[in-house]
Amino acid sequence: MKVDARLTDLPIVSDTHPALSPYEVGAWTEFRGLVRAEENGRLIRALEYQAYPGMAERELQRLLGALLRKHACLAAQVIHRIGVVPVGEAAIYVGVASRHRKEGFALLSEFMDGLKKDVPIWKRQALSQ
Amino acid sequence: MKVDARLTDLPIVSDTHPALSPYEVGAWTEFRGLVRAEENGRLIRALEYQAYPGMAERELQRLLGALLRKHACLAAQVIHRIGVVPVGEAAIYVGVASRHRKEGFALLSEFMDGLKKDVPIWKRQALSQ
Amino acid sequence: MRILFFGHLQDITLQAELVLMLGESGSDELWNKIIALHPGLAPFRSAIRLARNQEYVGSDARFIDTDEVALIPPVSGG
Amino acid sequence: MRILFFGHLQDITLQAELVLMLGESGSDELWNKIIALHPGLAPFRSAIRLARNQEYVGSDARFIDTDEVALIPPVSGG
Repeated sequence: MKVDARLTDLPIVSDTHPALSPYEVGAWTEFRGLVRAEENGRLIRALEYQAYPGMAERELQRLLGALLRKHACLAAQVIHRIGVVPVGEAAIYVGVASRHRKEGFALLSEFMDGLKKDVPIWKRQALSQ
Repeated sequence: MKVDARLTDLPIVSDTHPALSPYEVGAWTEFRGLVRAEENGRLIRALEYQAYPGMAERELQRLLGALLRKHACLAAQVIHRIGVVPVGEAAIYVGVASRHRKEGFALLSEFMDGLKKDVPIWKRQALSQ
Repeated sequence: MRILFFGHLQDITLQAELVLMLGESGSDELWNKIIALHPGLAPFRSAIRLARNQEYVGSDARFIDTDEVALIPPVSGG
Repeated sequence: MRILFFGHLQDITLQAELVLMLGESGSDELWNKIIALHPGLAPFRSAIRLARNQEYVGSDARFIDTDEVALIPPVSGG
């Protein structure tokens, strides 16, 4: 079981493939949350994210680790971008390796719900076009 | 709305990003089904897939198009590999662009269920190690 | 009409396709003819769907000699 | 103790952190002190969770002067 959780202030570059034995991984599910040009009805050029450093990574790690065990997945990676994220770029990346697709989909969905409840990261402001 | 469905007998190379306006896409969800080294309890080095060409693409297109409309997603791509697929490589790739994550996750999950019911593609044989 | 076999059905028929001249016929007549030629298919009939010209059809379908008919056993893609 | 403000709370406090010497105290005492300094936080109190040394704590938590205490407004990552 392998969990990787981190913040970055650069464009997100994910591992391209689970660094795991191919004996077990049958499903590789990835999600990117991208910044949309419209935020609350106005056009923006970027969103600025803020995190509570240390605690944010710890909560990401805790949440991902708990869901990995709950859904018996094999590995997961989450990268959240902090600072100014231009429209069209990813604010978050999540990748899950699992034996079968169902547990990977379940983990991903629950992870995103948990992220939006407990991980101390905020959309700080929208930068207008 | 954009749907791309195809078969390939080469390693799958997906579009790296939805070729869409960043004004709308807030979620980019991808799934790869990988060939596992264990198939029905024995070790294999590859799976061989067979398709009914023409009908397989048409069913993929129909299924993906119907789910895109149902879940109001923006674009989707599916690529299924045919022929010998070595262990660790992807037999299928699905990518979905949507405004929000929930409709993308729903589409992906229903698409895979539908694929395994209606799309004329078969695991033809497992090649032993 | 061209009759196409896929998946494990090819292990039974030892052929990927077959050409029949039946005139217009219903699915029972078609099935009877196919099973007469390949009796090993009989146990799988209930699990096999028919496609006519690359579209699934129901048991009420009619077939003509210019049709391409495929026997579709349970699929296993992905 | 160090008190950290995040998200829109920084727009109210106009500071990211504050150092208080309170001695051991409960969360009500802590809140009273913080709101005395930044009355604009009062309307948000019920929506704010407290973290002590980077762990969420409940309303029964006790704090000492070496703690790092964060006021966590509703998060909005992802």
